[in-house]
Amino acid sequence: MITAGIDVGAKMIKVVIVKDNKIVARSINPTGFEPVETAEKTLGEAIKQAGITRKDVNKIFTTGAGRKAIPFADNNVTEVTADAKGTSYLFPSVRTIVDIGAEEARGISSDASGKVLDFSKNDKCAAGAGAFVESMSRALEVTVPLLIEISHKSTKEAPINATCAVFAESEVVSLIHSKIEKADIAHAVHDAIASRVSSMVRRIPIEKDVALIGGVANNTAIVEAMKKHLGVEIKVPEKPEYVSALGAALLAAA
Amino acid sequence: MTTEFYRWTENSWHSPDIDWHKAQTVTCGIDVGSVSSQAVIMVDDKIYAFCNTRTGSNSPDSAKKALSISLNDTGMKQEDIQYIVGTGYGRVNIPMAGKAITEIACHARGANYMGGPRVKTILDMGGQDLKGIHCDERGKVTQFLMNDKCAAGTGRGMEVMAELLQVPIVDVGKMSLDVKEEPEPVSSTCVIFAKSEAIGLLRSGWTKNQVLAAYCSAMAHRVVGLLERIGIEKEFVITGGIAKNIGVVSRIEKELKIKAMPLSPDPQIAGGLGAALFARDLLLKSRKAA
Amino acid sequence: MGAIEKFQEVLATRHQYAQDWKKKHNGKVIGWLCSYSPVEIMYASGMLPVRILGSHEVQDVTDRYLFPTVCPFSRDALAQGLKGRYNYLDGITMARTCSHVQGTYDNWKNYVPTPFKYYIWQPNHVQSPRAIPLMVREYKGFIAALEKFTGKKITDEALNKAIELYNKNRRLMKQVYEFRKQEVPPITGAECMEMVVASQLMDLAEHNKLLEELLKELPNRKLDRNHGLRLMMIGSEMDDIVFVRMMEELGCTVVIDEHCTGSRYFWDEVKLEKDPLTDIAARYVNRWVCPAVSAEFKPRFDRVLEHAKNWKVQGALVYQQKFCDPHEFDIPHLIKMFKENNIPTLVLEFDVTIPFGQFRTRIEAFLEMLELELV
Amino acid sequence: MTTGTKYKTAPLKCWQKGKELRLEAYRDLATGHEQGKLLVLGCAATPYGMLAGLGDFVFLAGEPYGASVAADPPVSIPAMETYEAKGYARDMCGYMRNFLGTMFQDKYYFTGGPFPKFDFAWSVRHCPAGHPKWHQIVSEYQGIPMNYIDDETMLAIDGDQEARIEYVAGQYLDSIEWMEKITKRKYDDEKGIEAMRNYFINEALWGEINLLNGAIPAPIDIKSMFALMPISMLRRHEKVAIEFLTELRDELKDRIGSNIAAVPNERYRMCMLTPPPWSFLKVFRYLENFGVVFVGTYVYLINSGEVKFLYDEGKVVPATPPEKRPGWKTMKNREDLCRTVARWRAEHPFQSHLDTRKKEYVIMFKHWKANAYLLLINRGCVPMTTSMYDFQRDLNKQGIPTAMFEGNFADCRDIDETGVLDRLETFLEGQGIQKIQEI
Ligand SMILES: Nc1ncnc2c1ncn2[C@@H]1O[C@H](COP(=O)(O)OP(=O)(O)O)[C@@H](O)[C@H]1O
Ligand SMILES: Nc1ncnc2c1ncn2[C@@H]1O[C@H](COP(=O)(O)OP(=O)(O)O)[C@@H](O)[C@H]1O
Ligand code: SF4
Ligand code: SF4
Ligand code: SF4
Repeated sequence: MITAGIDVGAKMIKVVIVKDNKIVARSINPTGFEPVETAEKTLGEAIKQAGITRKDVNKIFTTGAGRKAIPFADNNVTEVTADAKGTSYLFPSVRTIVDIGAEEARGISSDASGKVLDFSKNDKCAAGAGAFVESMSRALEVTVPLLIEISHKSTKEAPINATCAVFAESEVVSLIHSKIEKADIAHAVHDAIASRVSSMVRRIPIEKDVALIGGVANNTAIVEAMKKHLGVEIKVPEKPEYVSALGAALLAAA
Repeated sequence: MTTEFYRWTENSWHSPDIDWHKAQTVTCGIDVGSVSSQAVIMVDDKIYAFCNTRTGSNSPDSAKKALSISLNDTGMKQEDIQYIVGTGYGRVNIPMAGKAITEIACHARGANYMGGPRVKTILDMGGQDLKGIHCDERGKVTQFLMNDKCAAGTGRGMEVMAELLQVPIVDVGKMSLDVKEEPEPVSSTCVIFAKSEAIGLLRSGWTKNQVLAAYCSAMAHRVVGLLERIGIEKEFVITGGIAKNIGVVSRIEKELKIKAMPLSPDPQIAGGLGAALFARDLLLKSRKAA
Repeated sequence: MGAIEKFQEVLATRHQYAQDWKKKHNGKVIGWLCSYSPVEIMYASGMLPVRILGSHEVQDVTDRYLFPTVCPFSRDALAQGLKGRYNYLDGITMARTCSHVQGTYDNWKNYVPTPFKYYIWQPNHVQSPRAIPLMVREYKGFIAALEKFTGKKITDEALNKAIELYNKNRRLMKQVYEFRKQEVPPITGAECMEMVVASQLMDLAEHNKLLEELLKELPNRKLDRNHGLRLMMIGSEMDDIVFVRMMEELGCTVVIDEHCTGSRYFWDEVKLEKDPLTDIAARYVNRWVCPAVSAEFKPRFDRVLEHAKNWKVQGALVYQQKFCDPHEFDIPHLIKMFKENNIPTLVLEFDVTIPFGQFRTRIEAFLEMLELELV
Repeated sequence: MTTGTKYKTAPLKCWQKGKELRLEAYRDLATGHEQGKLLVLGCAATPYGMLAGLGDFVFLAGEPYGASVAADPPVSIPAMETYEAKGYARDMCGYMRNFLGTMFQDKYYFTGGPFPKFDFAWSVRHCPAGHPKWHQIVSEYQGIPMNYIDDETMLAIDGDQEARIEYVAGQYLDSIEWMEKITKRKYDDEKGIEAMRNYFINEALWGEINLLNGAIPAPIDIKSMFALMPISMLRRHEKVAIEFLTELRDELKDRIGSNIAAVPNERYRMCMLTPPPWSFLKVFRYLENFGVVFVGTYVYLINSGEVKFLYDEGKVVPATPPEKRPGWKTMKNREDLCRTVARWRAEHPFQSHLDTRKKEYVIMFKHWKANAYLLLINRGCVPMTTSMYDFQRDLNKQGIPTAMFEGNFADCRDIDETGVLDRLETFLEGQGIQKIQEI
């Protein structure tokens, strides 16, 4: 059985192909304005990578914000369900999943089979997600990788009080004015996100093990800060941005 | 690196007719805003030169840059300026300024200079703030109101949208008016969520222009809401960068059913101009005292 | 150490202070949540009453318990309990007033390990003639519960002593407030705030001594600062001293306040008319009213205006805790009243932490607006 | 996914009559004042039957009025903007903002004409701070007298409950004198008692009707109940309401007897704690595509109906009118009336204490044989939401699944419809419930 999962994210489209319960290909592209075309293209790339043809794919499931827009999919599942499934495949011991994407963060509590027991999402403000890091990197005039790197070198706490991503940008500027080290500001940025995400995740029971997935899980500074805020160890899979797509592919095979 | 669509054109100007060497006073106002920085140089009570440039991540540098651009080709040097007042978000960090005054007082003063003593209500739409200001015939603030909770409806919000749609920000207004039908105004008040909403509109087949129209309408509506709380007088002007966005301005005028009085040379320099005027007052006062 | 420094020290080390007090007096400490909590009765039971306040740090522990539109003051207070900072408390009490603090109390009761808990059913129709008789009976219930918990009788004598102590404290603080009427006030708004907040955290016997010292010092006290414009602060709960200090550095002095951590809390004395319990009950029914329990603007507004005039304020900072609906109702009407009396106002909304840059601009612009001539 | 059983459905026989009665109630709101009836402003929990002692009256409860406006966005949005332009805050009670908005615009929702001037405002303080404060603004704006009774959470655990009943009864007595004074009318005790008797009976009937939805399949769905609610809301003091609600109750019993369902594909039963988002009632219709039927909401029972909770047995049964309860007196005079109302309010508050509420939520859930609770976090209502997360945790602990979304239920600008549907779909997916394909 060969199935594909397509995660149509706010920022990136990700495809995972699963063959007999094994991952055989992954591909990713920016979503852009033509998600259908991008999805088609990304799927094509994955198919090529897997060394199969489109006809070999038995079923395609989509997930993500744009999941309903893909006409060639057989079905769609929500990100929450896909996250839980994908994570339980990678880490069967995980009971709490935190997914931080470009614009949305989620907390999911699940059982061993990857069934969702409860979840919470950020409703009101987008301040606690990947886009926040990006706008902060712009305010600090450093790239995201550099922002992460210097964040680890921070020695002092600096506060970011505004919750709004846009306002926080100017707070960052005022921190620069107060001659606070860039490293400390970078650290504060990550801390602020982790604090907001933890606050939201705490609405569901936090049970061990805890996993962090989504594109932002690549950000080691966020991972550190999340550990501190939740007070637990956190597992991060390799290529965390693909977990939702993986979940969708696994669900298609079920 | 892709094109930065949010970048509006930086501009500068200086008067070919004024000879500053003979002047009684040469003063300058520097407005380091969250998004843009301006320097305005006044020779006696006339605008001699100004410039408009993007704020960097550090205000002393931004101030220095603005000042040096405005001095370009004038033959004037920083030492020739007798008094400098700083204003705007970075006002406390402008090393060459003798005093810092808030942008609220400066915008009122600058608008009063450009629009004349009739100006009663000023709407300043800048990078991060929306301000409704009332002033008297001398340009002194009598009341003001600012948005706080949300950055939606500000210049930065518009930049995020321009970048998303890959439309140069200077064209946003024009394009937003070039539509026959427009979708419902974008409902989300959050800049970041508004962005997702806009993506949704695009995906469901609306054109860029129509999406821009929806966003401009939404912004105009929010601004009018704020203005209503403070009250609007007929003699009203718009300052700040968004004053250059015809899409937002014309929609505000339509909702209010009043036309904003024109401001020349440039509504975006109101803050810097006000600061330069205060600088002149301070200079004259100190001379008198001496 | 001067009195003011001592207040500052108590504020900074409030938890240590309470724990030291416990050890020293081999006593118990009771926390209270709304300024309607009858401190006299708590004191008479031999316990140290301390007000539960937040710490103004970003926190991420309360969202699980209180919805984010509960006022930041209430959330910040609950956070302290959840973080274990008040684990030394022997008891907690709350007077029935605003539903936001009520949320804090309810959750505290369930999730913070404080042994003694008592909810005082404060009548909220304070204008009704039925309120005082009920208040007396409610206090009897509170007293009975306290007696059972401490194993100590609360005698009329103890109540009288507590009344005397608190009345004296109120009188002395009002005398300090009198000094703020001077053209150049010898004490800043932030310092006064420290004084009042300290009175809610300290043993009053000690606080009163400090006040007496302070009153001796004030006639000769000279502050090396620009006192600037005279402002009033009016609003809901407010103990963000860092903010007030920042504000006063911009060229103004808060000369009078009307809020729950300031004058509204302590202004009214217990009038000695009947028996101590009835007198205390009458105080909490008739006291300077908080909008959370009043459906009439007038009684509060009249007093606010009188304060504003007596202290010759030039402008008023009207603020609220974000989402504080009781006060939000009053604000448009308060502004109108000030306007009719030619007192300009600035409205601010407070959160647990404050974005200083934005607030600073507003205050400076407000001060610039008040200055007759800017230059 | 199996489609499951498909039930028989049939329209309600008494629907037409209900519609007429509802229209009559609205008509009265529109024209009653002109016919010389007193026009009184209050809140949904006010025992307004007592007003009958003053003669004929029309009672306007602020919440249902606000909800009617809120359900109509083209009217609601400009109304709220008018309110905001006056400087009032946007984060306050949504019902109030719609109400005050139309008052400031001078547009009465039911007629489109001028906003009526009330004779006075009289309410209970069911929502700490909220209601009397709201009336304070009306009173100031219209220059009318106002008064209120402080009678919420009287059974709070600590302290002297009998003392509170005396305090509350006393306030009711005082307020009757106050009404006589401001209206210059004599209060007829007989009439007041009679109307309150009807009021109690109607509350119990409405409560009983809500309980009937414990049957599988549910004989009536929540949207129909919302449509009929105005009768129980506005006309509780009238005999016609008793007649109608009796008829409705009997018809529902018949439907249960012959297995007639409200929704043909009933597969998943849900209930709520709060009112719905008024501008977004179609969420219920949408969920029907998943075979979800809504069987009731707790607030329904509490503010316009009454039931009796047997906490120890974990059961809920229809309420008996107060005078018929053991240990209660028949009302003979004004003192009896006030005391009965006070005692009744103690047992039937809008907001009982947290711990009591938690118990009641679980009992209702079991009674309704529900599969999950839908928790709506209403940004525009502090008392109903302060502890929603706590409730959620408590329900989950008892094995009750909860779906949750937030927004303002009387402000359509503050409901992210797509986001809400997305959440609900996610929740149902987790419960193994999928859209019914082609029925
Ligand atoms: N290597 C990385 N380091 C830091 N951040 C990353 C990295 N890779 C991706 N991200 C962040 O992750 C986000 C995208 O995550 P993703 O889960 O794909 O989002 P969505 O599904 O919403 O499109 C972006 O905001 C991006 O900044
Ligand atoms: N030429 C232009 N055309 C359209 N919009 C402009 C133009 N110039 C600036 N803007 C808008 O004005 C905003 C900056 O406003 P400005 O008043 O200069 O900000 P601040 O003073 O707060 O830094 C920009 O974010 C942009 O949206
Ligand atoms: S405060 Fe900022 S992040 Fe929050 S809703 Fe507003 S624009 Fe969005
Ligand atoms: S502001 Fe009012 S309700 Fe809130 S704590 Fe103070 S007195 Fe109590
Ligand atoms: S009165 Fe206001 S500040 Fe005080 S607890 Fe209530 S909501 Fe909070």
